[in-house]
Amino acid sequence: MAVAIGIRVRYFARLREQAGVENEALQVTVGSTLADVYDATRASHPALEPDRASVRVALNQEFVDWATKVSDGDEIAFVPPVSGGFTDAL
Amino acid sequence: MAVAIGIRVRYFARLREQAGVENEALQVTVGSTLADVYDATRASHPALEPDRASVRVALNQEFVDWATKVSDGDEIAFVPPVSGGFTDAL
Amino acid sequence: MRYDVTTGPIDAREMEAAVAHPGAGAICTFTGIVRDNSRGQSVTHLDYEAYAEMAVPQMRKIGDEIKQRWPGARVAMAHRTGHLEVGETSVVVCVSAPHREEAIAACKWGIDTLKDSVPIWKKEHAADGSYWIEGDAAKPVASP
Amino acid sequence: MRYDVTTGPIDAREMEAAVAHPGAGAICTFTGIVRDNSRGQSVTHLDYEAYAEMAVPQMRKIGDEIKQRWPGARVAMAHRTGHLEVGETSVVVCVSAPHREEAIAACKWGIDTLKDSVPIWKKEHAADGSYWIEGDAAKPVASP
Repeated sequence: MAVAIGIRVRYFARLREQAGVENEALQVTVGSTLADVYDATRASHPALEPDRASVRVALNQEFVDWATKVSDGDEIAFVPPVSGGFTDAL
Repeated sequence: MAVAIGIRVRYFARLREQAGVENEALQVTVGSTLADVYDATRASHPALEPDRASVRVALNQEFVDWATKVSDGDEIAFVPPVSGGFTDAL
Repeated sequence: MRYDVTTGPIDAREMEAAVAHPGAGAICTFTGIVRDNSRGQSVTHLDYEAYAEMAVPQMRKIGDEIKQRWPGARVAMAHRTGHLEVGETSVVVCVSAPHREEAIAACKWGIDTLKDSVPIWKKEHAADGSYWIEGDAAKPVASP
Repeated sequence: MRYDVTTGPIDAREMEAAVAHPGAGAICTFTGIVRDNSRGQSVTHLDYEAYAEMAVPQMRKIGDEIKQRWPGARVAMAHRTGHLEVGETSVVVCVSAPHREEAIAACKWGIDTLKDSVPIWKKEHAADGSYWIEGDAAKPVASP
């Protein structure tokens, strides 16, 4: 049986405008990755950027990769590239 | 017949302290080079830096080389290296 | 060390005072200013938006990394958000160090890394419309 | 463009205002400060001496060269002379440019070239005596 966990999703800049909301509470199944969460948000916000490769994701204020699994109470942020691009300098 | 010309010599920083004067008027013979002038000042100021290679010379506020000849009314400055050394950047 | 994301004006002098100390022989201060043109178009104003809860810790990471790479360096960084007019300061990175080479290199690395990794976005309002500036891309704003 | 050799305090803010203009997206300001130590010795104070009639034109040459190398750059330079205490500003080089890479590179080149070619000398008063600093050499002052 898939158990639901609660997360909060935030959108910034161009993605915020596309989503039409700044943040929202979501229920996802245990074992969901950030990629799964993004796909779910695209279903409810069709204007959201279709090319996930051009989106960065932060989990609890740290940039992570899309395969990372979410936990109950996590804060997830979907963000576009910053003005300098985005590097792995840090 | 060697004709005398009048020049003004200025000393800065360590060389000023060694010369014991800030500046002085000198008479030198026509055709004198800056090297000749430095040798003459060393004769009258024995404490002056003996190694001319470690001294820079400016003629009328421009750095020049020691073979340059002086003219009547010239301002000559003998200066030590600056804090960054001295390069030919300019 | 001071790291700020603020809607008010940035005081670079206060930041320089914060990094100054008797062992610092050099301070390098980079100031980013809203320019009147971009992409060949005249710019009227900008809006900056930050993920502030993340931006400040990212700035702190950059500062910590600078102190690792350039021992003795002290760092202050500030970025303004909201509406900015041409001529207003958007970002300041200020580094003190014992010697000038270190202060300049660390300041340059600091502003480059801030631009690349701190979640703050720029919306440019120009003669040809409004755009989000994302790396080399300018993406039109759907509903400005 | 402003080039000063002065016995009074240097106002870096006024210099930044002098180079700012609506096309300048970046200002890089280098500030040199009297450090409390040098050559492993504690420093009490410094004296700077300039050949001012030559130093100001040399600064102007550096500024002109910067404008050649980095089109659109604007430059201000000031060096203080006389007695300076630890913590006081001895030199400021301030460059504005359309973009940050240019402003930082030009500022770095400006301070490096100033230190190498502008006739201003530093006498360091330290725990172990007084020295003229000439490149890598510290030459004891005969009669301090």
